[in-house]
Amino acid sequence: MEPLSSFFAVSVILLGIGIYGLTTKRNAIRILFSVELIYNAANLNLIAFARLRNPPIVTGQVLVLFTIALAAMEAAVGLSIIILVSRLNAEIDLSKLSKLKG
Amino acid sequence: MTDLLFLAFAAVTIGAAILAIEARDLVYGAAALGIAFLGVAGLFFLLDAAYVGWFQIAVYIGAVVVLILFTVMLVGPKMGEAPLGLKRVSLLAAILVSLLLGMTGALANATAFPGKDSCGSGCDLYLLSTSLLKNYGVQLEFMSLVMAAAVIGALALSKTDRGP
Amino acid sequence: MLGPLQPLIDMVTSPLFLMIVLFPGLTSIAIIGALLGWLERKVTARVQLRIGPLYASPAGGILQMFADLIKLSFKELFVPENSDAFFFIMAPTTGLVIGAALVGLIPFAPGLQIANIEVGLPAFLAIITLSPSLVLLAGWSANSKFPFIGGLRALFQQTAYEIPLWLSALGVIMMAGTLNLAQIVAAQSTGWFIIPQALGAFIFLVTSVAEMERLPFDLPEAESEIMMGWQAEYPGVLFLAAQGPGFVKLYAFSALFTTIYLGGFLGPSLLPPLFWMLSKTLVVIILIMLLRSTFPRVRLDQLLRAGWTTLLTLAIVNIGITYLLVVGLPTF
Amino acid sequence: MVAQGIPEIGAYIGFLFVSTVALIIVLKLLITPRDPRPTPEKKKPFESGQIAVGPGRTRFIIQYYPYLLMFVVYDVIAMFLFAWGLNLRSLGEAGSLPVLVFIVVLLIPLGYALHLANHRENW
Repeated sequence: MEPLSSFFAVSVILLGIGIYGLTTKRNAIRILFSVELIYNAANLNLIAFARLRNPPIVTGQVLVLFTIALAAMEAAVGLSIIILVSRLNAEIDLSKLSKLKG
Repeated sequence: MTDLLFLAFAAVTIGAAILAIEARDLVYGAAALGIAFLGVAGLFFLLDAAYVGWFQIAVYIGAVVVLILFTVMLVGPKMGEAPLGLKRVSLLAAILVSLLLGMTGALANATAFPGKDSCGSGCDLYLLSTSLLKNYGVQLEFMSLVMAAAVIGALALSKTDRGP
Repeated sequence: MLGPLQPLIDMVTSPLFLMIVLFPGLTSIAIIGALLGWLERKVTARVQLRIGPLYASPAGGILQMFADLIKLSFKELFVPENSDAFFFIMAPTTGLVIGAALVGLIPFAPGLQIANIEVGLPAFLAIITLSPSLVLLAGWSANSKFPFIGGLRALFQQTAYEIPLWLSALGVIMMAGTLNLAQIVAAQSTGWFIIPQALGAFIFLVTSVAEMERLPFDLPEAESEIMMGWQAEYPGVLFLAAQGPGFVKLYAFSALFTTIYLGGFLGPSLLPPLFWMLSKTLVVIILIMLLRSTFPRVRLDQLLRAGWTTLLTLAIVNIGITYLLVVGLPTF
Repeated sequence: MVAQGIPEIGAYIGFLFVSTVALIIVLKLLITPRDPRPTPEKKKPFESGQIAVGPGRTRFIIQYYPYLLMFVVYDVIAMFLFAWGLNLRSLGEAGSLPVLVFIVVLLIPLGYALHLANHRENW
């Protein structure tokens, strides 16, 4: 049985990868990937911390159900926006989308 | 046995996450993202959260990854491939990531975290259901409003007056 | 004397290993898949007043599919030009594994079940949701027109029929009060769920036929329109791997239908439970095969609209009926 | 004994995957002809006997994209309803009230989607 801290380690590494992608990539879809990875890191953390309690509580799992649902909604709306932007501008590179700057 | 499974799932998750961010082709990136989600679902199973794990598989891999793959194929896998050209930002990110990794090392050495033992009532499916509906009923209603807004918003966004 | 080999022998003779390899496992899936192929050709031929497979064995060509299997295995294997080799090979292989994994969740008899997990029914349905992305990748990877159109059609069709499938299965869960498939069978000892859940069973049957991409819902492969759809480019063994999940899914879905609506392995104790399970499954399979040879193919927009309006509404009505059956009339 | 996690199904899927991949590799090694060099004509994409023209990944079916969006949302809803359905007997009427409101609220976007569908040609 591995200690729970190893689950936190995986979670932190996922968070790091997500932040790395968020800061270095300029492709809108790639940024969505990073956001989803960060969501997953948070979910893993929630479930592992719920197990840390003595006795373990079920609230962590309930919260993760809500988080997953929210992440799915976010992906649906985000991808619709990306499709719309790619139709209007033929481009989804966020550094080149500067029309709103005026 | 669990140790081996944990190592396998952790390695798959982290490797696939890196591939998702770094793969040249976005279709490969989306597929790698799906595999990373699968690895996280496996970690959920190891934490005895079986229902949440299958929820994760059905929603993330069944729905979100399909949507992402469709969008990538529609937008074109090669579109938006800008050269990085952000030396300073990526350096900052690398430092941040290594700080986080160092924190991880500190965490792994800490003795404050006990090993996980039997889960008992913390993973009971019926308790989860009761808790979801009795304690989080109001939140569920807000969730339904968010979902309704998301569907209507997404449908309105993807509505086109032109033909297909 | 056996010293170092002892763990290996223990592993090979353990019941789980035998189940994985022999009965509900790999060998049985391969044999049953081939026999189902033969049965389907025979049934279709009988409906259309033909004879069907005849020569490959003394007993009515029962070895025909095995002969086809050997023939397909010896075809030359290559990857078409400009295609994405990784996904081209990975997608049908993984699809075969996913199709076969479904069988492991079904209780064929008390104790004869590979994985008796607490959330068996959602697990089955969640494994099903993995297949649209694989089909889409398979169609995309071939870099050819028919496979791509077929892959997109499969994507839309399978996603449209998944929601009614989930919601019709919800009726069974509300009646049984559990997600475990063995316990769902046990809950039917007082009466099969097909009687209170007749509407749900109808929706489940229709949507599972659509999920399997069989006629009348075989738009993704439609031979006469888009030449086998996403399977068009597959040579030899890979074509086998692309075709196989169809039969394996037919077997798994029929077994699941039997498990959740027809009382599974329950039956008079004159004969063993396994007999009841397999004979009920066979009846469901023949019913689905007769659907294939009776109805004409529908159009894609009709199909999607029917899934998202009629079937979804019926599924919600079914949930309401089940709620009234279980809880009773509301007293506000 | 009802298992919570994955050990059995995981072992089964892993075994299946490994054996399928092994089968394919072995068959490929056994079967491919001595001189496995397909002719250029053989490797061309299939187009009913014609020579393929234009890009392969063409004719994108975009008009059904809203259905895909609805699928994402209703998948989540179905999973929430499963968590409700398995405990229906002990929750009873009072415990089920949030879910009934949940279902009613989520019929609104379905109505909107079908309203859109009636005003469009294709879906």
